[in-house]
Amino acid sequence: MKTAVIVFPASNCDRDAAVALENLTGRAPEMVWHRDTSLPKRLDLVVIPGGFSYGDYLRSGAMAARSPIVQDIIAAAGKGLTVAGFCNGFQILTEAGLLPGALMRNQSLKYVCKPQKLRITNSDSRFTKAYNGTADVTFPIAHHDGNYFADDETLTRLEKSGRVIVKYDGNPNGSARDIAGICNEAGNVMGMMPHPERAVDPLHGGTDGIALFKSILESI
Amino acid sequence: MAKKIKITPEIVKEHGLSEDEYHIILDRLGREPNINELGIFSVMWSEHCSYKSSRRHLGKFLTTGDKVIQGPGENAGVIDIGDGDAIIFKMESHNHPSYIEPYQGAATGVGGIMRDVFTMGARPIALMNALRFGEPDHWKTRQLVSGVVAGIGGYGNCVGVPTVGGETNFHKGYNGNILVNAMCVGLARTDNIFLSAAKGVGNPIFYVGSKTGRDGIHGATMASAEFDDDSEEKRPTVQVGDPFTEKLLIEACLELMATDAIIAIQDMGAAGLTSSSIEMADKGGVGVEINLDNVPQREENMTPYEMMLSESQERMLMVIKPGKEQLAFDVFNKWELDVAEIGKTTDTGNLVLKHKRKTVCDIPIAPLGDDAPNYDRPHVPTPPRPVLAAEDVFETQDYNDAIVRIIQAPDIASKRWIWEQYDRHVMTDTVDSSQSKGDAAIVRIHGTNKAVAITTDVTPRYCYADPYEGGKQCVAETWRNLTAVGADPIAITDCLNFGNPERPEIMGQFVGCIDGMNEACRAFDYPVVSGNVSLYNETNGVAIPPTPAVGGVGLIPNLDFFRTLSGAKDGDTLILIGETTGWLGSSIYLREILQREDGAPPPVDLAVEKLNGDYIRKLIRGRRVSAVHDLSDGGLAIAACEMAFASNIGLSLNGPSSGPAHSWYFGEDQARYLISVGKNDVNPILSTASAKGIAAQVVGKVGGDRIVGAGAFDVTLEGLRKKHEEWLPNFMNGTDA
Amino acid sequence: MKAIIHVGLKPGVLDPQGRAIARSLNDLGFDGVKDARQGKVIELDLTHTDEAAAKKDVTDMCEKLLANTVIESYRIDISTDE
Amino acid sequence: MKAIIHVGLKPGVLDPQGRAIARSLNDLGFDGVKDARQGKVIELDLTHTDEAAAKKDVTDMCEKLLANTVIESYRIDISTDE
Ligand SMILES: Nc1ncnc2c1ncn2[C@@H]1O[C@H](COP(=O)(O)OP(=O)(O)O)[C@@H](O)[C@H]1O
Ligand SMILES: [Mg+2]
Repeated sequence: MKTAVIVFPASNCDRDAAVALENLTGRAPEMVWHRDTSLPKRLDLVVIPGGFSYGDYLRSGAMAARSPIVQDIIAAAGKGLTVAGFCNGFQILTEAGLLPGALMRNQSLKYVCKPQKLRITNSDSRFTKAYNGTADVTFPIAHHDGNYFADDETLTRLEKSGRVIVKYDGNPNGSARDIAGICNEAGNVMGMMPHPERAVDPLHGGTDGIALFKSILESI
Repeated sequence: MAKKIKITPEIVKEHGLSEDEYHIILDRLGREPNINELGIFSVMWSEHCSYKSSRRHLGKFLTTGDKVIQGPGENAGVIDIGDGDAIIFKMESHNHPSYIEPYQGAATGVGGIMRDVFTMGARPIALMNALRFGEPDHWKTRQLVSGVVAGIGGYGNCVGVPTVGGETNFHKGYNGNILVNAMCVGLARTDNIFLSAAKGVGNPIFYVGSKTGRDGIHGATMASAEFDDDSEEKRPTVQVGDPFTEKLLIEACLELMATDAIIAIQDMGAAGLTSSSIEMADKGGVGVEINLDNVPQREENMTPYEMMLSESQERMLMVIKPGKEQLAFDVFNKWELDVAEIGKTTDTGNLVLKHKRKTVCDIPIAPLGDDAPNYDRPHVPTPPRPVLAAEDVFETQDYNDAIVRIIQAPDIASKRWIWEQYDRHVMTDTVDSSQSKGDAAIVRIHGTNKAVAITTDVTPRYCYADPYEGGKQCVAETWRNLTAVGADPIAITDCLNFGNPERPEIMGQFVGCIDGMNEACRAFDYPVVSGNVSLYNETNGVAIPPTPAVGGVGLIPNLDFFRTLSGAKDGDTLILIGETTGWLGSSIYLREILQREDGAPPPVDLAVEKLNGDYIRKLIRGRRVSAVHDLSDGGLAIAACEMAFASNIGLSLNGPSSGPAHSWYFGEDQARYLISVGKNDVNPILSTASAKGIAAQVVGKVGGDRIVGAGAFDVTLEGLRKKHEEWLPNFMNGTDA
Repeated sequence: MKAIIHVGLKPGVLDPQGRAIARSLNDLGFDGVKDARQGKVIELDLTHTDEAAAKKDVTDMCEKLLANTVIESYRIDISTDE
Repeated sequence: MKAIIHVGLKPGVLDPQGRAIARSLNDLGFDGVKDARQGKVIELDLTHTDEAAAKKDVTDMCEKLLANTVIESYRIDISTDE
């Protein structure tokens, strides 16, 4: 499987994503610089990692979403490429319009970092297949702007069509309908606030994230 | 312009220079300095840069050892952890700025300490913070906690370095002077460590990072007022941090460091361009010529004085190998940082500054360092306090109430509200952090199966009661905390926070603490490799309690063998290692239950510490224990509660075989550990201990959902945990105070 | 030329920041505060000399970057006085 | 009564956010942007009926909570129209 991780200025989970991908796919991902105008050829998966791209200035994800490489990601996603965004990656994907809604400041107004209980609400997606049914998992969360917002109509549409793939068990940030992660309509673009790449090694305190990467591997 | 300013005695005074100091300047220059030169002498000879009150005492510290690659004197200390890996670390204070602007003050403190570490070629891998606030009832405390914590998180989280631990105290002694001490630990290769000596003549000097603005300009209001009429508006005393630029700076510097383009590198910290250029030149034995017109400037019409004294953040100075200039430009341009060649090294031994085609400073560099004041300030030792006998300390009649009060006392209560705002997991090598309330944080060396253990400790109430014993204790506690997770303690950094050194009693505290610390360092072969001194922490003549914060670093050679306090299992036996006399002087019990802060603090027997600690480490490496916790604030009872919370299981403690129960449960004798042990290991451990002359006794067992102290308290685990967790969030939400 | 852009949350989007401000002010004893909202102001220095052209460009900037129109609305003021 | 408070960094204080915005706009092809600054606007709904009293109270709020005058300055507009 050929993967790529996008590196924006002040991405900071790029290495974390790369380590997880290399361990789980057996092959190191290509690290793609935000100024590049095109993705490497014949990719199976693009990961947009967590971090504080552009310092989270203006709005988290806003500036990264306008960078040259994201324009190519938008085009490739349109042709069916699998795209996964974690944390800041989720924020970037909503800002780029690849996913609906927006991630606002946490209701507590505070940054929150903790192991978070989650429920996989749809294990049919290509990102969650390897979870059996509606699994309960724990991934770390670490964000300041994870409060998912969309209008009611959008939220209902997302829920009805199975596009909400992960929900919080115990809402940590005020997200609408406890939403932690969603897919696009075609099912090939996914964003979530929690960090599955921080739950792939027993020393991380849990390995619930492995099945997420496995799901992607198996569906390709 | 600057050179027209006449140097009057008032201006000299406003620059914090004494008459004697000024005479030395006149003598070395053979003429009157101009205002730029005066400003430069003033910052170089300030307490902050010259350590004039502390230098001779710091010189006593043990600073060498077979693992020490670089001791004090560079940006940070460097130790060898084998396999070609080096750990680079330092701690620094940002007390005053954090009091004035808590968010930015704390944030720039974190930024500054990180620069000290990556300047030397290390990728920062962990941050710690040691915080002291005023009493909770003080009107400013809540706002300060909130701002400082947000600032530390805001900076470290953005840069993507995990903040893995720290400590937080509240005491009225810090009402007017909070302490914000930040520590950074980085990882480098032993054969790729960068130093600050600007060797060689004719080499280009590069400036990189952010532009220079009029931030935090030190020095005299009057003198500076003459530069500009609305100087007030133009001179923010507090710097604003830009973690985004810092992150880029780290990546860019590490990228350039992977080539052989850099001869010397130095971050611009306090006194910015002045101290960085002078220190580099002084260490390299060269002169420096800088053309200030080339310095990237954020504001218009900046004067040489302002540029040299600005403390704008996220800036670095480096000497580049001739021929590698383009490489440097390319790397910094790629990361979209400001970069400029601003000068070159010379053979004159002088610092020469050019501005608008004029020479605005030309002074010999040697005297700035060699002739810096070095005072032997008078000091009087702190009078010893009487030892309190346990029998003379009121024994509570309600132990359930006592344990609840202590577990939710501000210093003991859970600091979750703080550390949940810190990203503890980024870089995915955090093995243990504040999350488990562990003794030391554990951070894996990327791509290996070894780890560093990191801790910060000091018990200011002990240092106040007896600086010498308190000094020993803070070093011993870090050593013990590293030991408690199974690490080999290697070296420390420190941040010595004290009041006004011109007062003999304060200087006495300073000297006492240093002597005690040093004795402990020598006993453990545990050298000081870096550190920082923060003096004049006082308001209206009232000094803070002496607070020599110590940051300890150790190595866990193999992650298959380590322990934390969270592994206690149902059916385990609890063994207490170390002797209990029931020491209540200067204890938490005394302060929280009886509102008394008197009595001599517990003495530290360093030989016993070493003996007990080495045995604990051996037990961990032999996998003979399931959980370990050292005893500190609140003694046996509190250590047991913390182990129960972290392990998620109840436990019961036996009462004392003799003596009053309060001193047994809450006494703070040193050199003690609580270990949780499976049934088959109990007797072997007790007999080996006895053969080695180590005090060891069974003190209870693990199981159930209550925390029980025979003859004293009996409470539910969850009820007590709730009290422990509630205090800080309630306080911060204003629903309790 | 200068452009001042006010960006605020659309009505109906919960504003936790505003609410927290109102609460803190009440806590400090300012009982007269019923509600608060927080928005941002972005001030741009432009090289434009024509007001209409500036307005058009700035609107474009708002749509492309400065506001997230899923949650935010904006208002532009162009001023020519330096 | 309403109060609109503009809080911005004092001149000379580093505004990393503003700088990043300007740069990002330039990258998007908006060459006419020389510089940008970002500040906040806080809008308060007040029960006050007297303008002078409102102004005095709001000034107090700014000093105590809404601005840190070490690095920020503020401007208050009181409007009576609902
Ligand atoms: N400011 C802080 N930042 C991060 N962690 C903190 C902070 N204050 C306390 N902690 C964490 O809380 C736990 C308890 O701290 P402390 O009581 O000082 O431990 P000990 O006395 O055992 O050294 C530790 O794991 C420590 O890392
Ligand atoms: Mg401890």
